Amino acid sequence: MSVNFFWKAFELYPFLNALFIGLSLASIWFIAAIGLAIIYGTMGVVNMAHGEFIMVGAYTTYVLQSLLGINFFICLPLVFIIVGLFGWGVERTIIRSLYKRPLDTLLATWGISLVLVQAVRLIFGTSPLYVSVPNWLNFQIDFSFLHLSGLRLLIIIIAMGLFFATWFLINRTSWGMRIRAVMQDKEMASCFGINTDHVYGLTFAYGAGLAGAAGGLFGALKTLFPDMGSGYIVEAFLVVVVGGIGLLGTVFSATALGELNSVFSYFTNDTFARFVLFTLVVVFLRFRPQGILTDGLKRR
Amino acid sequence: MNLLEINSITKRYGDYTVIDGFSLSIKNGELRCLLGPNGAGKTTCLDLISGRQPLSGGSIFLNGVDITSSNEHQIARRGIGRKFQIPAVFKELSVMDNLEVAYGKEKGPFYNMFDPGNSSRNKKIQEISELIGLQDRLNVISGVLSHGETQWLEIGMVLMQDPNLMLMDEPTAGMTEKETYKTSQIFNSLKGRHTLIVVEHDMSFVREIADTITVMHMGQLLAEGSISEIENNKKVRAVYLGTEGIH
Amino acid sequence: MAYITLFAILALVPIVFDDSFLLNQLSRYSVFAMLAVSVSLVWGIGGILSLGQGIAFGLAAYGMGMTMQMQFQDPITNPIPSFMLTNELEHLPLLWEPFWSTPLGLMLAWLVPVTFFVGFGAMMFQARVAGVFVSIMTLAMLAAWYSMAYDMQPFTAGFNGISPPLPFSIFGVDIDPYSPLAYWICIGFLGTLTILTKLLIHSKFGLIVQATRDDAERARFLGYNVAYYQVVVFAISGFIAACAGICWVMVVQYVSPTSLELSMSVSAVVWAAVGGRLSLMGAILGAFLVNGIQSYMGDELQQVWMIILGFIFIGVVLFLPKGLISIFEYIFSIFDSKIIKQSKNQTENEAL
Amino acid sequence: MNLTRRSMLKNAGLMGATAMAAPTLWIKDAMAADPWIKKGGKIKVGILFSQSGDLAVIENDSNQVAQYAIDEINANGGVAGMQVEPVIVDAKSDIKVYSEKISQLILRDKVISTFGGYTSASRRAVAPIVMARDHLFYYPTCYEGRECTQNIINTGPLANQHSFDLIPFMVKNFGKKVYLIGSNYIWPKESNKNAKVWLEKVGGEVVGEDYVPLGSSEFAPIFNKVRQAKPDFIFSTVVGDSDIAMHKQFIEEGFKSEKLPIAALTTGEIEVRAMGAAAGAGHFLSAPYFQTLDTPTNHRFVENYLKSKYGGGGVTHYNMEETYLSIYVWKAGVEAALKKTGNIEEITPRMIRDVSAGIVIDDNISPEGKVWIDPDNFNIWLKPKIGQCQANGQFKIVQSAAEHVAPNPMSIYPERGVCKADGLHSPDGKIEKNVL
Repeated sequence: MSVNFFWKAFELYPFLNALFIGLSLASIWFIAAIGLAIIYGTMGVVNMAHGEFIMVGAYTTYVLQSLLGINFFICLPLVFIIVGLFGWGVERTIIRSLYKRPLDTLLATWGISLVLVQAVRLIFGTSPLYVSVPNWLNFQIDFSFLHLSGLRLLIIIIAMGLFFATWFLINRTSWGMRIRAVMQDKEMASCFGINTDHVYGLTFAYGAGLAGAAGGLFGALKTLFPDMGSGYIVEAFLVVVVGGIGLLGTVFSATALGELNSVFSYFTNDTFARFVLFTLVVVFLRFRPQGILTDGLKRR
Repeated sequence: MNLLEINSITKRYGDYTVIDGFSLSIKNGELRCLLGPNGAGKTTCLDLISGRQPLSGGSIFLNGVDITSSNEHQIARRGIGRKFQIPAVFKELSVMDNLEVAYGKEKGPFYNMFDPGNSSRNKKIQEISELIGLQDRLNVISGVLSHGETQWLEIGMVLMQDPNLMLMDEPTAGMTEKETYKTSQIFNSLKGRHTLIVVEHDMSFVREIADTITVMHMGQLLAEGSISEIENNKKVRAVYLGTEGIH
Repeated sequence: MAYITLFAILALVPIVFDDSFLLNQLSRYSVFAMLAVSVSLVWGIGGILSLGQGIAFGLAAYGMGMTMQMQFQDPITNPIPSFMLTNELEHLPLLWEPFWSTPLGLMLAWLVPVTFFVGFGAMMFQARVAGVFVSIMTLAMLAAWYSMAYDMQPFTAGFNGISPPLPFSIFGVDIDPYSPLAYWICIGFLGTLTILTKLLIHSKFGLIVQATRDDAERARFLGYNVAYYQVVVFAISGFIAACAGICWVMVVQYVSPTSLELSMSVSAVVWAAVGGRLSLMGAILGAFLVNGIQSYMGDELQQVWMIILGFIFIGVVLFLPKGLISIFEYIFSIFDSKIIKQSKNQTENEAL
Repeated sequence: MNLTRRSMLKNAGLMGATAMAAPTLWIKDAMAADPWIKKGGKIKVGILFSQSGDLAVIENDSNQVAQYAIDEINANGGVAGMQVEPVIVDAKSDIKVYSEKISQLILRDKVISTFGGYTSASRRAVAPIVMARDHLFYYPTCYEGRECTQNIINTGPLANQHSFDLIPFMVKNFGKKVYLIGSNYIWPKESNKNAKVWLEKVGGEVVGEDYVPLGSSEFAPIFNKVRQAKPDFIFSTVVGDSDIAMHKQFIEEGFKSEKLPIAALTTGEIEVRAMGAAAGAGHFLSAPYFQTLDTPTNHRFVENYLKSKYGGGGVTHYNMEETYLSIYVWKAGVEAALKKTGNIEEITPRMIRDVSAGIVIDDNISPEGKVWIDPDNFNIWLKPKIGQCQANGQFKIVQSAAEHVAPNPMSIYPERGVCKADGLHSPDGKIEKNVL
């Protein structure tokens, strides 16, 4: 098993740098997962199409940017809104009739992902596209051993931004209060006159929107192709289930997984790192199905 | 020797104590009613006996065997059957299948793969279904049964198990007068042959069936005795604020 | 009986048509059908939505592939499959040694996946992991195995996969993948497995498993060790998937990590769901239908096929939880003037 | 429905009975032998590329150029006076479909030869039936070699031809220290092994070696190691989407192609088009063909192809050119076979393959210049060239091999023996057919 290039010689600075890269991986995974986490946490829906929402977001960014020539940073919020609306539509038409059947939502959303991938293939073709970033982002930070490209720094910052925004939304706004109420106990919440359908709709839209924005970022960092979504979905899932319900859990698990991945691939290689990571996650879930952080909420 | 021995069991959630040093002993063939205001810990008590929740302290013996730390299916195999407060039946299976699942002492998968549908089982199913009055509805998917019928079906399932001890959690909850009466008939017919612990609010029903009554309050034993004793018990009156007694 | 007739008809195909391509294609479909059957057992009956059926399929496929490869190798002159040379292997890795012997190889191809499913299942179900979490865990495990098969190139040839140059031969008979013989073997497997599964479902075991699906806790209070039952069902489904994997390599003479891809496992779920997860017949129907349409549809439709499939799938999930088969059953039931629900129990009364 | 054990036994019995009848039946099928080419008909060939899915990026162009070449042939009077009819199937970038479609082409459509494939996986997936039916498959792209089959003709460079000039060139111009990055499968590993052989000859040293999963687009960890190892150049065998991601992150990470050039085996015109010329500029590619190649034949090829109905892609690249070649190699093969046996109906795939030994495609047909098929291992003799990517996304040819380089699938495995027309001659004199 990858015998010919197993343990790399350990050197401090590159290793520290690997940790630093782990941080940027973590922020990427966090951005990819947060939408999923909110949807899952609030409505117990496992959205298999999340990766495809990311993909749609990326392509939307591409269109806005290259066809309408809109600045990258204005694209992101736009994409957030567009994909959010799209997600809202999906929730209204398909998801809402399946809340009683979590497994079926999983399947239905898989169907959605099939459709999205092929649709994008038909429209944009299969050749990879890319989202270009403003030139001033092409700078690098070299601080003794630390090295980070501007784009990755941006992503880390945005990840933090998203975290605080979402945290504020959930803990400091009336809508967030409703969400928490629904999370606690749907029936009771509706008794108190909270329109749960409405809350669900908005939540799903918000989650989808986040996925869209994430897509915009990833399009800038990596390449766009119709099945890029599948590249994120597994990691995103793992982050969510490992994190358990709640924002902090997601943050912790994203950080943990990102760092682990970076460290493993520093010592071995990327493929093997994935294997170790997934196995660890499975074992972890076996002993702590409720995730890292169990805030007294009931698991769905 | 008593069938069930409960020695000062305790259950805590964090620093909140639900059951506090509660003891109880049931003789063979006895029908015991467990009373108490809401939150007295009746259902929790059944949970502890049937292994649904782990104890925080104390011990439980069935036929002199310690079942304190065994889990649900082991306890069930030792002969404790349970009916839940909210009736739980296999909604996608027919009434007959429900009863059939409940039947049988052999619980291992490989035995059941080659289990020949024997006549004694069918006789039992006939007999029980008549007892609970569902004999004409054997092929109905149990999801469509009325609330009362579902209650009876679950009772029937417990009977199919034919356990040494039956735990009945509010068997008449949400039943009409008629249904309640019919249920009391069923219970009386069980008396003697089976041992039961019945948690109940409906006093008229209790009067119908009970011989000994145990009253719980704040997770502790409040009083124990016959109907009349309980009804005239001061503490009980104090607990049930309705000072003119319990109806 | 419906089953018997179906398989009888299928078995007659080679005598009617002499078209080795058609046969090979049908053999492939019947392999997919086996996968679908395994899904409909573990999910439809057991209520365990496993996205990891591909693990058993893939492991068995590799076992078979290795066996066939070693049938080609020669102990003295050329003991090492050539792809291993890339990774500087002087002598055959221990992992491969057993596959010198065909029976042993076959046995491993069955045992390894089943054992793994037993262990993995025990791990999950004793922790009372249920519902969506099982799906996610199986998914993660599948991903892990995928990247493993990928990365262990000295043993698996990685992405390129293993393509044994000669067809599988046993008892001195070479099983040409395009011959009716191969076809009959696949159909035989499918038929036997399906009917055995059917009997299993109708046994009391099947009943209890369905009970645990409906309400695991209730089943526990009836004295059933639910985890035990779930592990057994999971393992059996794993066994069926393993058979599929073996037949697969027999008919395509090729194995690569793609058989461990997520899409493979999920497709199996799709077939089962479209056809009808609650009925084995439905699952088989789904597998044949979806794949058949896929390969016989005109090129202009090829492009939009995935979209169509996606919508069909969503539609089925939304409006036909019992799958397409339920339509047929419904029509059937009109002639039969009895409600679907009851027909099942009727037969059980007869059985009693 | 009610199943009894009896009915099950009945079924099992049926299975048994039918299985008895098996052998007699399929021999018949094996003997079905009507001519591959019928007089007065058309010559059917199979085109097996992925028009959808992630491989389509490359294989679509191959598919287009193959059809273009066939049209060209038909327009000029076809092969031996007969028109060629391509049977085009879509492999959907799915290994399962490759192996299903190849059997359709051979067994149902009865094509006389098939052109297709880009990944080694697809080649290996089609190999079993091609060999079992003694058919002929043209694999028109670069691959690792180390195989010796009697039914596959390859028109792309082998690992030993690919890095032949590149490594010495890079070491001479940029320095001894090289970092090897590849996708995690066999071709890159084989290529790197060959590269190492050349490195030893010119005294270079490997300071690092890394492999990324196919399709992975996260290169930060690897570039971290690169920064630590301080190589003089990177030798890249990263393919597909990953390749594009790598070049983009190369810039984001602040590397400069002047300081740390990437010497690649796959980053051709089409990849550069996808990643944007800016990302590709300054890096090197070793290939037998470049769009900028300055020969009259190539000018004609580029011009005609781009203005044909297939030329939408806007570029030509080595992979397309190799596909184009393969069609003409096949044409020459058929004509040679016809010369051998007067009767076109007697021609079989096997015959075409055998007469293709040493067949020459002259520089008035081959855009990359004169090439010929090796009479022993049926790979192609060619002149590897090195191009540097310019700001316009086209390559400037900075070096071209003086002599043709011989293909040798076993170049770094002499102990395995020599690949001859009739199989692999192992040192102990044993001859082994179809070594995969």
